[in-house]
Amino acid sequence: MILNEEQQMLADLSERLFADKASVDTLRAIRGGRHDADYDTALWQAMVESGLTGILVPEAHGGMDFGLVSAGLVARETGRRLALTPFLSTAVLGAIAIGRAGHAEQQKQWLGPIAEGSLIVALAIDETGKHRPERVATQANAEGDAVTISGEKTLVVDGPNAGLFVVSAMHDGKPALFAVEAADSGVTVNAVTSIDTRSMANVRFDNAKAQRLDANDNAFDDVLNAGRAMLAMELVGLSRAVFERTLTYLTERKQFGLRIGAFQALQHRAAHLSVEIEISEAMAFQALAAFDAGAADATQQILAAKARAADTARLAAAEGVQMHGGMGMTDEFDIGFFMKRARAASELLGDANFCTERFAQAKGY
Amino acid sequence: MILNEEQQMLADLSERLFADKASVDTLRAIRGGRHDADYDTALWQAMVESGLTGILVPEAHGGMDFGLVSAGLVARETGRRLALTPFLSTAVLGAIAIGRAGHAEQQKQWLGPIAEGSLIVALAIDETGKHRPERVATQANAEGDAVTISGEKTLVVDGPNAGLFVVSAMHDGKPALFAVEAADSGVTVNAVTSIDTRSMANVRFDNAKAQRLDANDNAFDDVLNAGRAMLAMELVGLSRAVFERTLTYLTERKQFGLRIGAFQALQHRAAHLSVEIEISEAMAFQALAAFDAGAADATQQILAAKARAADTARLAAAEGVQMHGGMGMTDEFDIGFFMKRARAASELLGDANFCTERFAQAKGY
Amino acid sequence: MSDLEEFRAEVRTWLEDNCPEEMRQPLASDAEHVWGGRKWEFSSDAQRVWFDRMVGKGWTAPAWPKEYGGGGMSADEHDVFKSEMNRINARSPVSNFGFWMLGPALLKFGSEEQKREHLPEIARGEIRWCQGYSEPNAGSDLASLKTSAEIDGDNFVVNGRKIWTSYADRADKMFCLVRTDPDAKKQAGISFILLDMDTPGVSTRPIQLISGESPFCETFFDDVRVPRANLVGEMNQGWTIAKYLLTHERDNIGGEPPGLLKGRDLAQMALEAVGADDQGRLDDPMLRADIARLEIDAMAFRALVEQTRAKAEAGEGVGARSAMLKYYGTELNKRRYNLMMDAMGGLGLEWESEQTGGGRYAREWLRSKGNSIEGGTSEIMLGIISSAVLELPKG
Amino acid sequence: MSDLEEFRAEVRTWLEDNCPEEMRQPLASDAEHVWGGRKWEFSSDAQRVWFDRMVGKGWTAPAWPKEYGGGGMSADEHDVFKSEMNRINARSPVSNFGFWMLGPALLKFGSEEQKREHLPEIARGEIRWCQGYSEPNAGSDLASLKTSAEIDGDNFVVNGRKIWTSYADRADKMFCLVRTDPDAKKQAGISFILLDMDTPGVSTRPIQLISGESPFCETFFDDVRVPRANLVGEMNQGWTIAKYLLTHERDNIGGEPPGLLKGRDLAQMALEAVGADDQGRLDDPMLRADIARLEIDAMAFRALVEQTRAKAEAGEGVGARSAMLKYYGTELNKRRYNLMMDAMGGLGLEWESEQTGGGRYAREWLRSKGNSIEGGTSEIMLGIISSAVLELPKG
Repeated sequence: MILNEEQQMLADLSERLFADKASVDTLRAIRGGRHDADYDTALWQAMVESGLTGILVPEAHGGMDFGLVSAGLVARETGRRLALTPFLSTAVLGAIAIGRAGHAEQQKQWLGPIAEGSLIVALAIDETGKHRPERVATQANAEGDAVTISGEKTLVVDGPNAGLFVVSAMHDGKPALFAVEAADSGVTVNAVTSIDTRSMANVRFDNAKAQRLDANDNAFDDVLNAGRAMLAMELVGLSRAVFERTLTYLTERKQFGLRIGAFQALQHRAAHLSVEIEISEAMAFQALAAFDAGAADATQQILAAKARAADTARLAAAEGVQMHGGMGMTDEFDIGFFMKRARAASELLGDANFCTERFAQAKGY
Repeated sequence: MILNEEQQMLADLSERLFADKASVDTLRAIRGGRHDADYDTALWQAMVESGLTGILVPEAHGGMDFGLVSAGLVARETGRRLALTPFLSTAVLGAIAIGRAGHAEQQKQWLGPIAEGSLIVALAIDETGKHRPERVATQANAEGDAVTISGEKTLVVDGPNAGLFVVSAMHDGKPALFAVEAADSGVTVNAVTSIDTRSMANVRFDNAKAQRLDANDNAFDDVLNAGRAMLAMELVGLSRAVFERTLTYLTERKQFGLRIGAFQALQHRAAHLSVEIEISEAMAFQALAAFDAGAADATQQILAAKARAADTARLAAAEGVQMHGGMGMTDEFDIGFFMKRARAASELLGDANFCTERFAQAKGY
Repeated sequence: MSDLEEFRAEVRTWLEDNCPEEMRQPLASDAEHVWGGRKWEFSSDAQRVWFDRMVGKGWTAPAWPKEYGGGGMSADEHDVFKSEMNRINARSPVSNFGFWMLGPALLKFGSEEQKREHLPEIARGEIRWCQGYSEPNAGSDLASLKTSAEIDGDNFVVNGRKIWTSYADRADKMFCLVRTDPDAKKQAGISFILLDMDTPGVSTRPIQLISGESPFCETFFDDVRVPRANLVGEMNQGWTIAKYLLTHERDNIGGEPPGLLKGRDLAQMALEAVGADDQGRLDDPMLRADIARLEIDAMAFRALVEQTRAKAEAGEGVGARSAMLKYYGTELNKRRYNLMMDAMGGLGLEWESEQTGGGRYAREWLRSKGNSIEGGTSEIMLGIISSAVLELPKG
Repeated sequence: MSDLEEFRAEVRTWLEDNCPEEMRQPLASDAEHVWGGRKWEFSSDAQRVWFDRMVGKGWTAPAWPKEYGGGGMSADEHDVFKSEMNRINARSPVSNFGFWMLGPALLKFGSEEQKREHLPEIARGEIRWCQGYSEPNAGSDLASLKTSAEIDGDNFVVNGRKIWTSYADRADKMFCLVRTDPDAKKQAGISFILLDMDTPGVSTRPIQLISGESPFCETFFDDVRVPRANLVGEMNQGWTIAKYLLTHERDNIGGEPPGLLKGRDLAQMALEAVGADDQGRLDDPMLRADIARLEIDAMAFRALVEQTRAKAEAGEGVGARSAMLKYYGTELNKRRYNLMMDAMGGLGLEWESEQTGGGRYAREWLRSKGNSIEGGTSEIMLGIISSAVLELPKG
């Protein structure tokens, strides 16, 4: 696919905005506790002002109502600039969950604040280290109209700042989605310091008051698909960025009297990597477009995109560190941040093995 | 492990014998039907005269009673020289099957002829394209003392020349080994032209008269292990040979004004391949020694050796063809023969996936 | 109805009426491909009927101008035409190097006379062309070719040897790179000429491949006299045309695999050959994973091919990026054939049996090994990407 | 009973009697390693007792001659000693670069005086050494180092900068490569000298790694005066010693992985973290396959290490083949840590939690990335194999 005019404008806007506002310095400040929050608040504010927080929110609720392709253009920049914002959790996962699974009243209550940037939403679905969305021990208990949920969730991205959790819990014998306000007394949030400084938490729900999000049977799949699609774009963006830095280093660094980019063994590896990146990006865009078009094989395409983007990013980061030699091992160089983020983004919502396994299942073998 | 004096002598003997007698010309003649048999009869005769056919036969039956390490030294030469002889089927699989599973009378009847080179034995165990030794449809039927077997076998190496078949058939609900004389009227042998010109057949047994080979409960595993171990050595030998030829080509062929072996990208690939070959060879020798020592983990080691040798040989052959460029694609160059043989030897008695799968099972995960 | 829709309707009706049922079946083997040329013999009536009808319409070369025997279609019409052909799986009525390679080169670099002489006879399938590029000691270093063409009056006198000429033994004419200035360095001093394979002094020898087939030949030139009028483009400027065609050739690589795997589902083949476990999964978890990874990579690669095509249609140059497609597409195809062999097991070891169609698994697998060599090796492609796309420093 | 068996019995009894129980447990982390030196502080009584007893026996450097403070063991005795230490999993009582690197170098290249001065204080764990090789602009191209040592009377005056000096901030002395002839080309003109880190003009700065730890430093030399007597070997011939030690260093790499994975079964860790399916197989077929392939490769690699060791003991030179072990062993270790991270999933993403021992999964994984860089990059190793083992032509 090629971007249409609207998408191209958004791509340019995002690139400028992130080039302008996002920086590894902020990441370092957040890591060192020298920032006013555990995410880049100034960047987030700029994104709110540009309307990017409402990118997937219907116009009726103050959003732009664009598609995943457009959101992916933003996600790509977050990966490229190592930006720390609640974009994935709120503008994508939150907007899709409430927008597709929420009833009119719920949409009215939460979509506006998402678009306005006054509400951060966090998805709480995993309970073990490996993403297995069907394995849910958290229980939903209904008493009359009131529902409460109890259970423990891990890998809750942006959990420390969330005003609202979208939680999976067993209901009538199968996992379903619920909304829980963070202010509820049954909610305990334990922040986790993560490898890539992404805001993360373990969250416990003790008879927390919940609302079902059941306006749409496929919404859970839609949420997972959208999340994986965004992570694929994030991984593509960071692959490109780490590769660009590596190319620059290859062009500048001298060893044995030559610029190291002149060594053919490195050239061939760089060339191979560049092809992998192009292919993963093309796959990711195609998968996002398939989601937007409601294509029958959108899930397969997104699984393929996430699996491939994860492998590509990990290769790009590994080659980046190795080709930077000792310098690549130092915290002073930024290259290690890409390796850490590639690891986290690969793991979240299903690693390459998970996605490949599901892909094979979906294909029927 | 390092070779002991006896083994080193045998290694030297084999190397000289094969260097002297084995040649790709003979392979080409056999392939073209311009030889007196579908295997290298002159080489086989020389092996008989050197006692190599009795390498695993007890001294009491006229053999040398050496171990698998010694037999592996011969197998390595067969791979290296692309030799076509019934060594694997007769001197290894036949000798182990009769030697370990046969009763005194059976040993007396067949081991001598194996050592003397007057009997060719073929193992008939597979029934589908993929090696699955537990999946046996062939049935053994006992009537009093007489046993007959019925079923169809494929991938029977040296089947066209065999005087005796060692056949797996279901007996009391599990696979067991039987001996069937090729002269029996219930035996039909259909020769198969194989990719690497290895003598091969599909064999049908219709109520063929059979004798049980049940002197030892573990004999079937021993036969499979010994066969896989030999194939590993064959694959190591051919990896070395194809790599030597490739190195020679890299050193001689010029492109862009340089010998192509001076191109760093090819150098690094060649260096990597050389390490793979060293490792696979060390693994194979260690596995053979483990078998000889009756080590508890001999099966695991042999599975590892076969899996690794297969992957290494296929890499060596692929790199060989690619680095030879267009010349590597021509039948005139010998390089393609190594690729074909690597494919066949990898497949027989379990490919790398099969061996790796069994390895994981044996390790308990 | 727009003009294009009207055009589509016309094409559809005509194809429905005129494409024989037999010509809507996939090729069972390379042998069923219609190459055309002086010596061509059709293997069936359907082949001949389809050929005659398409030649009659000028649709063997749909996008060439009508005055040169083509169909005169616009780019949009050509797309419509291709999609309609695909819709009914219509086979190509005739095709050879004249269509893919020489035609585009002549349209771009040929003189008016050359166009009028050669294009119509290509379009009519009367002449089968082959390509004389590689030489035994040039290989990937094409520019170091040595076959010489010296001027003698109105003729070139050609001496030397070409290799890897596809089906030179069955072709009528050859387009050929020759050295016309022995003193010039490398690329300079090379010219692009046309010659008839029946000219005295031309001889060919088929090369047998490891797959057993002989699609390529060596071609020998011994004082072969070629009219100077057969020079295409400028004297000593043949490298420009060669480069144009190399890129063009690469564009044609990297699509669907040919042969046995064309349009067939590898996973399905594997399920049939290997069997399924009790959950319906391919009963070899590692092969299953390898196939899934291959399918993901193939789907992703197609996404890049599509994107590249779309960009090209939107006017963005593809340039050296075609090397990316050539590199990855051919490596992918080799992986695909390796997995097919893994799945087929023993059947893959049979070289001549009936149940394998004469050892097709093995032969096509072996043939696929050449994909990353012909048309520029993978190493050459990586070098092009490295210098022309990534702009890494020279060694 | 043979002499060797008698020796074994003696060693066994002594170790049983003298090695504290706590010193028979695997190191929980790098922090428990006893480096020794002037500033060393023992973290437990058991550490100090074990150290004192072993120093008393001279068994901190078992194979060094007794006159230099070692244990005076023959090669066979040393093997017996090592196997007895391993039998009870006894920790090393003290170890640093003085033992691994400088000791062997002095024994081979040092003067009698140097041996008598330095070896005993190393053996007694009194001096902790570090290695000053790499420089910021040299990297893999070690021979292009620039730190200069000019002669001024009885002293060298050293100026320049070293990087990647392990624990330079905690070491007492450094052995160091310096350029003593600025006009000589590359390797020629380099000398090997010893210096005290307390000498005026020496300063260090720790380098923080991506794993968060700082095991390496930069070291700066500003007019540092070093006695000429501290030159080891000949002037301008330091490269010979450096090369000897580089090979030596490589030999020490490629064994068991350190840290979390030391002696632990990756498959078992994965089973615990990921779970098993109803047939008891690891419930991620692709991870399972990857682990099995890793285990096969690791077993095979150990077979090569064993074979190489056996050949070396039998007197066959190892030479450039040590580059093969360095290359493969470090790449294997990186694969191993990648798979550990795949298995641990979310736990691998935690950087500071208690349940991960302060993010050990992530930190050790990141640290493993340096394995294929330090001690000669994988690319350098492949180059050595290519030229010295395969003897491929130079570019």
